[in-house]
Amino acid sequence: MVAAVFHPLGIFIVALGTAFLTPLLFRKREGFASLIFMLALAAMATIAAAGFLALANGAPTIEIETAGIAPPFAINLRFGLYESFFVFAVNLAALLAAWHYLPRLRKHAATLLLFIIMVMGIDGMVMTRDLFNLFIFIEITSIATYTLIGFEREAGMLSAGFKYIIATSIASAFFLLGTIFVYYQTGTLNIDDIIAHQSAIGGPIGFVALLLLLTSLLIELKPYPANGWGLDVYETAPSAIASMISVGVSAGVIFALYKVQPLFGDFLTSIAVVGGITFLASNVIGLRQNNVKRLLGYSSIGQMGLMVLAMALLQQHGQHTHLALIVGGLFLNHLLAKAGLFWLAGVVQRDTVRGWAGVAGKPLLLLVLGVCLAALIGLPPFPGFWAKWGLVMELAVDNLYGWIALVLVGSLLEAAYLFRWFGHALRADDSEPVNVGVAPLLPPAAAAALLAVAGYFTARSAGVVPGQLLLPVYAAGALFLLDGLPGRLKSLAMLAVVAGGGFWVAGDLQGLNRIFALILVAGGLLMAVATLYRGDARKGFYPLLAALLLSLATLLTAHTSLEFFTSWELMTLSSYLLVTLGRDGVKPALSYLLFSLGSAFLILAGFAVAFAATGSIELAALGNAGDSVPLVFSLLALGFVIKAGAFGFHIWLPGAYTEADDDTTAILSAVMSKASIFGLVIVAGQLGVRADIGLEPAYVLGWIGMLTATFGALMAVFQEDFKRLLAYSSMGQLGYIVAGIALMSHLGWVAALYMTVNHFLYKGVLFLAAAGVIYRTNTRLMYQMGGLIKNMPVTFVAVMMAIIAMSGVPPLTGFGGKWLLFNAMMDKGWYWLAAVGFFSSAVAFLYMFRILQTVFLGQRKLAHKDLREAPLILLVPQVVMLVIILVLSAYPKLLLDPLSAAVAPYVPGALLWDGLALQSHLGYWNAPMIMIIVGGVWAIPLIFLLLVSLTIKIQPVKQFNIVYAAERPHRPEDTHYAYRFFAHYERAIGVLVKPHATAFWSAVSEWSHTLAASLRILYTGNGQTYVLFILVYFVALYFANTGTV
Amino acid sequence: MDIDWFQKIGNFGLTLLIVTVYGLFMGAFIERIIAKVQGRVGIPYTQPIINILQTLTRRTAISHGIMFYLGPVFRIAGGVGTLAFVPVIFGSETFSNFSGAGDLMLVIYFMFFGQLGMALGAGESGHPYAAIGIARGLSQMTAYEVPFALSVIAIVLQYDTLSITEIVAAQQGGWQHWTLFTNPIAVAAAMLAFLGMTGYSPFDIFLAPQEIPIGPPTEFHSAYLSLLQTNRALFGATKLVLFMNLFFGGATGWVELAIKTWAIYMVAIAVGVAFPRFRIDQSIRFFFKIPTLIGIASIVYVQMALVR
Amino acid sequence: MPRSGREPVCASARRYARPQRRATVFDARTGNVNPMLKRLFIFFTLILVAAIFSDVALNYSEHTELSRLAQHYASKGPEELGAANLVTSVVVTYRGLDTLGEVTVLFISAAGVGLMLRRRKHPDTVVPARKPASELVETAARLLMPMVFVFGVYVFANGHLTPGGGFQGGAIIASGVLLLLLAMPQAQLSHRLIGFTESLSGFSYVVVGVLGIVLAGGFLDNRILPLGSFGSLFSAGAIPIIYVFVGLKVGSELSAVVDRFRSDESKPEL
Amino acid sequence: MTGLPVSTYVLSTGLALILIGLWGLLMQKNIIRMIIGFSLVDTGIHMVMIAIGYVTGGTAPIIDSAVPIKDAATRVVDPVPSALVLTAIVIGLGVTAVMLSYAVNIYREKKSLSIDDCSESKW
Repeated sequence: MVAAVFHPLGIFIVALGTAFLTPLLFRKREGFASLIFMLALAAMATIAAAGFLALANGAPTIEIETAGIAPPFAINLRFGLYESFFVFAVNLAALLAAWHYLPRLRKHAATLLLFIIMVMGIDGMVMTRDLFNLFIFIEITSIATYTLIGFEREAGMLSAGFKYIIATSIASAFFLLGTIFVYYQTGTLNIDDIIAHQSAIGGPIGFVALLLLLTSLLIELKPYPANGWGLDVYETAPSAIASMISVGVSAGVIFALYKVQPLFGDFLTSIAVVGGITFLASNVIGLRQNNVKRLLGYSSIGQMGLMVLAMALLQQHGQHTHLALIVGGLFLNHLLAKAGLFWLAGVVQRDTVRGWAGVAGKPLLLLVLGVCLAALIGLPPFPGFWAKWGLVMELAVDNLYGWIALVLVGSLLEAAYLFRWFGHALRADDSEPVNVGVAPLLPPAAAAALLAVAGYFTARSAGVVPGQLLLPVYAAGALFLLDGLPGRLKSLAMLAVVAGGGFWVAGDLQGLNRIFALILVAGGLLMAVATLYRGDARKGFYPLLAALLLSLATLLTAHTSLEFFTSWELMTLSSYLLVTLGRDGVKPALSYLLFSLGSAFLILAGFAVAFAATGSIELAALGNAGDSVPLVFSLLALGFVIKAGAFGFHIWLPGAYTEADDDTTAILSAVMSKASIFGLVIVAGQLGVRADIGLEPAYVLGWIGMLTATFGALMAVFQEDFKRLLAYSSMGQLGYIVAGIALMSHLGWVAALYMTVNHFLYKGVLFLAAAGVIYRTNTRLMYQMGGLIKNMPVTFVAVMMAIIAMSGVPPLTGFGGKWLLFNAMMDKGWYWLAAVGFFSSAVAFLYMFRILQTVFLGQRKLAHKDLREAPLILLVPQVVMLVIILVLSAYPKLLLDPLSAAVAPYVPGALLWDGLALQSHLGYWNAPMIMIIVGGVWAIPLIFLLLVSLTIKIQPVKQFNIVYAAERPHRPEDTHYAYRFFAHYERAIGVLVKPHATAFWSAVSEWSHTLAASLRILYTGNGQTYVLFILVYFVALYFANTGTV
Repeated sequence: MDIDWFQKIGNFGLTLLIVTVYGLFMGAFIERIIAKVQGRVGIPYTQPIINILQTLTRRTAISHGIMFYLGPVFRIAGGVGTLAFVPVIFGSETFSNFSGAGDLMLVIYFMFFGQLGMALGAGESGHPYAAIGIARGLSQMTAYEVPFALSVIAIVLQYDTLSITEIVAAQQGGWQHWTLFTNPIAVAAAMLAFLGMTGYSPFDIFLAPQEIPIGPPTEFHSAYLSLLQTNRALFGATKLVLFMNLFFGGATGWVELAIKTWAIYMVAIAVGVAFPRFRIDQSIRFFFKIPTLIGIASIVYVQMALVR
Repeated sequence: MPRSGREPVCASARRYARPQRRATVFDARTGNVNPMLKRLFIFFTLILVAAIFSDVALNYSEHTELSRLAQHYASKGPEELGAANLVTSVVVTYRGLDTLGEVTVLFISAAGVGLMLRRRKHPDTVVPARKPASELVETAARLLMPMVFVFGVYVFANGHLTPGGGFQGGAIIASGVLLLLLAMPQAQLSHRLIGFTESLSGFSYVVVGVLGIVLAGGFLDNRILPLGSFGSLFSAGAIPIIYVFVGLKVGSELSAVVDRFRSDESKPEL
Repeated sequence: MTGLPVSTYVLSTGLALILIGLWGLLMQKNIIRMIIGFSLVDTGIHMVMIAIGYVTGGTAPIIDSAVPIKDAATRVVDPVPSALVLTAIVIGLGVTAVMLSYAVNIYREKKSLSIDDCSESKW
């Protein structure tokens, strides 16, 4: 009986019954009619859900025969796992869309019944197994849609609607013609029967028949360039209707395509090309779009293209088993995310992307928007991520590298315009704030919540255990609930969560991972303590920080490339969002995100190639990739170094580091940047050394590293902004580390890891010190500071020590790094790199001195007279790190021995100790002794001077008591030599630091926009032109495929 | 570690004394030569020592703050420390100093120690010219560091060691084994770098703020100045010793050392009196051109001709 | 040399400085294509389509025997469903779902037209009152109307026996209504009645379909009633009943559509 | 009758009608005329369907005294296309009705029936 109630036929019965009775009910009481309407939609969704659950648990496919006569003689419907999934998803979306749009829908009986019939039509398209019946359902859906598009009767809607009608009518006409020709040849209309008698379809008529069917279905999916009519509708139609066209109608059509695809065996390449062109073109054109709904239209069309592409390619290569996860995942992801976005657009009612500045500061709205956008571009934990992963892996297995590139480039472009929109939404300007209550946000919020749930289940079906892996998400979610608490309390909660979670996840790691765990997790925690210094609410900050730090922890525990990549993307997402929280962080955050995604996609491609070669996603199996090793290594290494800010790809780095909150920057630079080093080490360890690839990629990597070091240092020299200077410095220092790893030798790796630890320590100190200074002075410009040593002596000492540790001047830790690296390079015979290294470390002195001079020394500004020392809680981590620096300086064996042991499994070898002196092939380094001697030669003159001071009178003088060309300066601004400190250097070699990279990437951006402009001129807005495109599309498909059949 | 620290320290003290005094005398000597070239009489040989004693006995001093106070200390620690890591007389345990603590890399990097400290001290005085001078000095340093590093790499490659003692050892057995003759290209690059390092004309623009009676030397006076002057002599001599060790076969006795260092120094002086001063950007660009090319050539030479 | 663009160098430059609107192939700013070119392109495309079609036509050969499906319908249909009109048995039963869909299409297009042409809140034009038709027309219409209606009912009631059926009958009824409206422009149709007929007949159709599940083999199975004697009015199970509902529904809906196009000012909102 | 079978003529006419309809859709600026063009396409397709349902020498698929049940399979034309056409006509009608209702509204909004005036959204 239960089965009977939940029989899928009930969907149609409920829908039709409700629709037919609605006019009668409506005449009695509007409210009652809309209640029945909602109940009917809910009932339909419930039936679908029940069916889906049963089928997912192994119930047999339900074959529905009508008229009590077996197919092919009567129409039959099928309700299998895939059908039930699509029907359920569409009905769920429809329910939410109706909820969203009910205030308008309930005004007329016709809108209510049209909506429910439209949904039923889509269900029919999914379930029917009869070709002509499919046509009927397509028409039912279309006609219902036509009216719903235009019923508000505004001029734009009417124009768009009419074009839509004409275009889809042509498509339907093609379908009908194709159907009748198929019938002519096979004598049947049942799809299964047609497929069984596929051999009967042949000759010119069969060819035209198939092409007509194919063209029709493709046109319904709005392929580029024959899709202007669809875009117009997305732009003008009411959001709920646009969402249903985007997710519902398209779902029906794509399922129809799936059903008849066995007929199109010879056209699969064409189909894939159509999908690919559409995906790429619409995402390029999206770059130029400022209208939110049209933007969503481009994205919708692109997503459909992606699904078509995936379906065709997977079918073509017999990957039927993966179809469910990949296309299903992409579909579900698109359905929920796009629908959610359309509804948000309907709620917010701002046409242009810029107008969305009005939503800034609305947490729920932004959360929903962010979730949908992140899902749409395929970030974890949402379904699209797992699906895209699967797609790329399977494409790689079939050696479809060009397609992988297309998918990834398209996704990157999509991210560019979607997150540009998000950026506008984050940044409040003087536009009028949007007034939205909570109630209208519920449907999109429900979509977002469902995305998360769906992500969880997709992850499970992708073979991932989402318990530990998604810990960052859970933690962020939990902390987000506490976001109303006072700032410091939240900070403490965050620390507790990170400490607990981090220990749980990464507590029992060994070897190399343990070392990185100490830097990334323990170190990150130490730096996170500093967040206590600001007591304000910092909405969203603490959850994101927890997510970032925990994703670093999960990154370390990854055994498979999927786990690794998941954590990597979570890290990308959370760090991106953290950067947006900075005062002017939105814009640089976008370029940070794009470069991060670009690098992530390279990594993804690398993993995919490795998977194709080894058949395994175990990280440990990377080395078995055989001939693919150089390619895998190059892709992965390039991905990691881009994320590390490698020269040429660095342009995201200064902006992101500068504009993020000060303590965020400290964590990004000191801690998170090490994640890419970790990745590089893992990859190099599996590939570079073990598989013994040729030296060429490693040598290139070494040069990338050293050039990064040089240009990072050079660019740091010319910065006026404290944090920007440190950002470039970070870039440069990471360059050394990359070069060290590239050496692929024991000593080189020890050097790299030693520098990694060291960079964490001193850059942490420097950025936290900078945070303190900026906190007190309220400026980041160094020439506006000066003389702060008097006010902030502890900070000064910290900075000075950190700078000595960074510069490589003995006796602090920096020298060890330089010594190890130089020796390793000479060992390897990389003399030129060593020479460049010398130069860049000399250049580094320039900016290091500049920090000390212009911030802490020189003339203090009058306004800064009463500044206090930085907050204590900022100083605590600095002091802790300084103590570590001192200990490691005096006794580096403490660090070097574990490092050597940790890298030994990858790069065999050992450090040669002579007592406390480290020996290399060339030289020796006795750190404790150096410490003692330097201490001695420093202490003795000091004592001497102190003794002298006892005998004479040392008189402290006032600030301006200097001999200054016979005048006494009276304003510190006149006397503080700080602005354009190295102007002469710029005159000498400034030509080297012309922003070529920035110019290049601007040109790339400019070029893509120009491309977008020239691709979209086809969208003239003229309905007849659009019809013409459809005809041309048919003709083109015909002639492109003549000869294949 | 079985180092006899007392013995070592005592020996080093002796070296320090000898080198400092030698440096002071040589400073006076050079001043006299320059004076002769310029048609003056010049200072007496004892003048540097008198200067130091004189400044040391001033009874008043001012301080701009703690770094100002510590600046000279850093400075002289840099000088003394650098000397400590350089073996002065080849084959003499007594005058090998603490060269067991580290190799050539250590010396090269430790040379920055004093400069950094001095820069900080001068910086705290709040005097803009101090900052200008330092900014220029550092910029020039990055420039001459390039040929210097290249020539150092060349000789490290040539002798396959970073240990200064072993580099000297490899040059023993006659003048023909000196780097000067086995690898003249590297020496040429290094000597050009040396011109920049010593800060004589034409590469002395970064000292310009000191020439008018203002700037760091006037801010630093009395005991501070005595330390600085001592260091000037000491550090200069140490650099000469280092160059002698690397390129001119080292010295087996004090006399050889005196002659060789004097000769090296004379190169700088000869150039200095003959050429007018470069602007800072000119001097930076200079080092990036010819000297750098020579440095590159020296490595190529070593790779092609000397190492297999 | 970069052009300043402000001062034309010579007379010819001045002429080019402000170009007259000339026929360009494509104006990227407005997206306008040269109309001549566009026409040519359309022509060319149609030629290609025509070529494809002619390929079809030239390769077409008439069937000499029924398709597998049709053979089944022709040989088994009459005894299976009891309808003499094979088309009807296909329409109502074998492809009953199509017909239900078709009724739905008509239903939603009627609803859609009603929605699109609903009365505006602020009508911007006053439609002049229609002139009454001539006496002759009016009288003839009054005479013909009942006959038309009866004929319509006959056509849909006998759909399983003779050519015709629910749609045809409904269309005939609607043409009667059209005649009425032409003859009496002022006439007001009873929207209540139309709507009621529409809804109820549609709903009943669904109920009959569901009865098929309960009483017979499946949804829309006509064998819920005895098949009766072949060729008589009360035969073919539920086919006549379904056709009655379809006929009523189609008739009322087509009437509604026609009425709604007449003028929108005179009608209440749906 | 020699020459081509009758259904070929119907089919060709249908295809030609489709072409004419397409021409109308593409070349006529007036929305009403475009709708007519669409109707022509529709009608053309219906003709093609009928043509395809024809079986050489067949008669109407109605079982009566002229066509007994046992001969039905050999004597009648294919009933399926006829059934499909019936449905297709109604659907075409529905679509045309909605198109016309759009035309009415477009004219009311823009006081124009030219398709060229319906290009608000582009790019």
